Amino acid sequence: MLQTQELQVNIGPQHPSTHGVFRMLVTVDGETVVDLKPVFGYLHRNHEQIAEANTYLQNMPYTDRLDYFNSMANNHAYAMAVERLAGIEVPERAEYIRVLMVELTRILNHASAVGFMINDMGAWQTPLAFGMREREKILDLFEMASGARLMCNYFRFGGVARDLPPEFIPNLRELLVALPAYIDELERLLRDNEILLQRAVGIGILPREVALSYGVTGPVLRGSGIPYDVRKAEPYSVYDRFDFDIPIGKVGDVYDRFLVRIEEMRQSKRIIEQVLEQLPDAKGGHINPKARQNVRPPVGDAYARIESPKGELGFYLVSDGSGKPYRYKVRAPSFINLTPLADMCRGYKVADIVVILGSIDIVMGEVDR
Amino acid sequence: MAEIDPTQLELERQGVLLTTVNRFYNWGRRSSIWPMAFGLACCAIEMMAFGLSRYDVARFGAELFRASPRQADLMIVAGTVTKKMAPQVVRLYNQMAEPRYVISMGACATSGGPFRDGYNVLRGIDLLIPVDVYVPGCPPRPEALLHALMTLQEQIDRQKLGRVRWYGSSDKPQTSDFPVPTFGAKGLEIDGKLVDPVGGLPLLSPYTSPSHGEHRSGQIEHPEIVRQFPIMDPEVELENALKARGVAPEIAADDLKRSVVNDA
Amino acid sequence: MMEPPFEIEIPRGRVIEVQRDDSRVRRGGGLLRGMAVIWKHWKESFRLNRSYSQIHGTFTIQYPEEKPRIPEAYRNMPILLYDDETGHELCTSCFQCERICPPQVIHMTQAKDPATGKPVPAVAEFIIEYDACMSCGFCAEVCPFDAIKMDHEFELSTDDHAQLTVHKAQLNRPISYYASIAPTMWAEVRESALKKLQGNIRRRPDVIGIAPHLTERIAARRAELAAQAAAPSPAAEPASPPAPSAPTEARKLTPEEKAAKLAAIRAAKAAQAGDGVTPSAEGGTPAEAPPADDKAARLAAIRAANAAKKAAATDAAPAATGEPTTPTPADDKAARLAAIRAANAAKRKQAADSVDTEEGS
Amino acid sequence: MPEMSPAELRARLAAALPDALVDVAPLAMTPPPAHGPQPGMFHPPDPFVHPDHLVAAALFVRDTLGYALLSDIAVVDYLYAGCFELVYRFYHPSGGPGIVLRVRVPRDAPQVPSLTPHWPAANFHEREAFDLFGVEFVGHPYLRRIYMWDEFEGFPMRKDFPRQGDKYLGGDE
Repeated sequence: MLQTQELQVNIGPQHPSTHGVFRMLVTVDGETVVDLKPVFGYLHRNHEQIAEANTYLQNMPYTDRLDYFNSMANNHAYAMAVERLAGIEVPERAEYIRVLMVELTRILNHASAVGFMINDMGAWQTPLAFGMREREKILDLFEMASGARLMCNYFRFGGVARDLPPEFIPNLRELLVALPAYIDELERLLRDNEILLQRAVGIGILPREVALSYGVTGPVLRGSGIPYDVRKAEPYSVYDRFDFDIPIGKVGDVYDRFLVRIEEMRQSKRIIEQVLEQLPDAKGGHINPKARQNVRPPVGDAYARIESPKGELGFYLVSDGSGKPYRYKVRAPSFINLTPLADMCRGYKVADIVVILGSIDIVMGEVDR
Repeated sequence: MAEIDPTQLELERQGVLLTTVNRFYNWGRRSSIWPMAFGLACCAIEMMAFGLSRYDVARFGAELFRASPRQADLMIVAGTVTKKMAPQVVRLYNQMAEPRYVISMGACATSGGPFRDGYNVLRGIDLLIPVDVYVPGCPPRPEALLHALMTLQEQIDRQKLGRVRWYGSSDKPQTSDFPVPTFGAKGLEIDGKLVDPVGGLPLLSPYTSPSHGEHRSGQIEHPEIVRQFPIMDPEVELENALKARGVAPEIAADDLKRSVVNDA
Repeated sequence: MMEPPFEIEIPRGRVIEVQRDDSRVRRGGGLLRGMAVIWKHWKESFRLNRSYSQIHGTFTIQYPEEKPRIPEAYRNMPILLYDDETGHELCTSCFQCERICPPQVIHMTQAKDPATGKPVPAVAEFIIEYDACMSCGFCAEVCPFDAIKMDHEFELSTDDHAQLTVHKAQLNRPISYYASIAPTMWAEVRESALKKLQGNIRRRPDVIGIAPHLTERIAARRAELAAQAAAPSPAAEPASPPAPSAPTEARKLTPEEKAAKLAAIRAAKAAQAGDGVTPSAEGGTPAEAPPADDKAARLAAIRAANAAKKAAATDAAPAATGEPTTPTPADDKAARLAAIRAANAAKRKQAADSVDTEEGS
Repeated sequence: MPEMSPAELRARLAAALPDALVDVAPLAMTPPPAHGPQPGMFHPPDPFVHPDHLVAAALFVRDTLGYALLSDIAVVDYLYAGCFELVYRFYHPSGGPGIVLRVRVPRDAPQVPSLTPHWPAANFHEREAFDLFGVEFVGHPYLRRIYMWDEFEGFPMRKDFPRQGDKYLGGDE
């Protein structure tokens, strides 16, 4: 019998395959992972503490920086939480615009998440370039509406910052023509690729009972075969008015999560088409954002959650009756989705770690906050 | 300033041979600035967009994102540098080979940005390593980063072969590594002293390089000097604000490290 | 552990299981399909892709040569607007933007009438720390006077950190500039903004509230007009350069004679001092000039500290306000404030001295 | 979709675990203002659980009621009232609104039994609460700071942690 010794390897915080500044302390036996301890905090920028010093409105641009791929989704969850806390009604058109924006966000997030995952497998930049390509066009639309590419800061309590510009809808319709072809092309490029199958099939299996007990959400949970989607489970905004399907995986491995993301992009496109059909007129649907500068909710607490592209994103707010939140807590999906990382990696090779991490699709801004 | 050999100055003035060599040398370096694949936070996403097809930094010869600091010429500090991450950033910078450049991308890397009041956020990477170009914006557009790259190229054009720091002819050749901060009970420390002691105040950085980076001391000189805003009257207004909020005076004195007002 | 309920009902939709097909043997076919996609892209890469409905073609923006198409709503950094015609700034220093700014990067002081000491609806100094601005656009959103707007200029990279603390003189842009970058957004607010501006101009004495680089020109023009009104002889015209302004503008500008005369005297003094600082800035501004760079800032600080120290020995108040000719009201509070400032400046100077000696050694 | 109101949950809990529930008084968040109206008292309708019975109550919620998704553990520091409140939030995998259990512990000895050995989803939530608030989870297998480095002193999200910076200096609006 050969004498072996366990070895501790640090992956990160600066590592080309870690998403942002994430560090893993891996115990390996040869190439096989024995244990893995994630180390966080390299992007812990005190979001929650700063938020308690801000007024409710001032926090809106800070939420952009949580999950910086999906600023619109973060805005939505936060706006919902404050609206629940202060009892603010949202006009219907604003709700539709919100859904539209969040679904566009989901498409761009999943496209780049797929790109990043393949990037981690070693296909340096080419699939990423495909993944980020349509993203640029969606970002153009965001910029048109909100004024910024990434940090949109578009939602306000009881509405959105401004109405859609006149050129937005025609451009979006053009983009919708291109989207199915784009998603098909991305799938054709990657789906049957033998190298990807080698790296993804049967890797990082997360059985559904385990997934549930770890509290993971989003595409990771759905990839494990549980059709839990907040948009269906507890419909918020106007999601109960749309027809769309929930894709789930069979095995719960990296490949399933990849396929679930591809399919969710198609479903998002379906939702956007329905939004465009149902979108009410611009007549009186919008609030003047200046009217809601100083939100002073009554004493109490509120929790609002949405299905962000990464999973269940929740904001827990406690108000003490002043203009600033007394407690501001983010339930960050990618942080919780990392809980089973050690279990998912155990028994696989070191090279699989980065693939598994890529398939969870984390964003450090949200993990560390 | 460094003592420069008068002969060399004369030669440069005459522009006999060195200018041509300089131009060739600088052309070579400016056309192949390889950045390090090193993203910290939000700005890293825009940095990737800057490397991909829409903005295509390959047009500038800088598309080769290197995974290792040993192969990189340029460190784009893209995102919030937290105190927990700062030692690693300095260590990475130390590992880069000269000539090396730093672009501080976005508000967070430059000054801590919107998060500068956080207990774990470093108020600007230039407290610890020298920065050649600052890009404001949160995050800057990829075009803004391209503009920063062009600014850096202009700076490289101005460098003189005989006087660049990595050949050691400046008065303080930078041979030693930059000090890597350590974790302390209250924050980052270098030699037992807090690096960012003022907490909430903007600092005048010791590593800002108005002389285009040809001369850097490598020492942290005086991070305790507070940048003055002509219209701010911190001493007076601060105390009133603290009193109004019922904050204990010792917090005002110790944690904010602003000078205490004596009643004259 | 409980077995989770896997029969989950989904309203308005189905649960679909993804098609894995991972048992199918592909023998390289998948790779080839991927290569076909790449080939298609290479083939199409010789034409441009400029439409949202296309997925093929080159869509690179040749940035330095080709400027990006920036939508009107784009927000990068805040700027301050002033009226092209009158030179009056729209800002009235209502502090709304300073209050709402999430990272607290906006600092301003209100202008004061040097004659009466009363606040005037104009801004004396306005500083935005561009290096910490998060471009959220709240300042532009809340501004009731539409004075602060978000610029489209993004080529701001610099090698000097101190330059990113931007003062009023660099923040000022004419309205015509903003109207050119965001025509419809300006058209929406134009009426009310200009109306409010007219209301505020009436409450602004002499040159307060005029964009700094126009101050001298406008003051000179006023002085000229005032002189014409007082004594209709061309000899009384002051020595300052004549201003090429239209008579319509003059009508709008001319206040009563007395104020104009006062303005002329003041402008002449300002020109003599030659420092370009608006006379209105004296209210709350200590003597330090905005730091141009590191060294100059330190130098300025030392110089100011020296001045303050000297002044503290003799007469604290006027030196600290930086306007020796102003007859400061014997205000207790102001004097104490100035004393504190001077003491602090002295302390600072000591610190700077010690640093300098350290550097020297 | 199952739905359970706080009152119903309280009744179910009282029937199954009679000792677990505690009654709490409405809580004042801030000192009474010198002038102006007194802000209301904080009194959520959710059941409050005694810390000693937390594990049993949580497992009851999961195994008997079927709320198998532990979504969130939020700590709130009520400095004026002198207690920490832990808000446990559970969801049913079939959908529907969630249920909430609350635990209050004194600020000077914040000790709560850890859920992690029984329910791994609590792992990072508890480590985060320990790091930022100093709530000690008894029985947690790896209770270390998660965000800050180990040498760091103090628990930064507590309300009495010294705040630094310009942002904290302005008065309340």
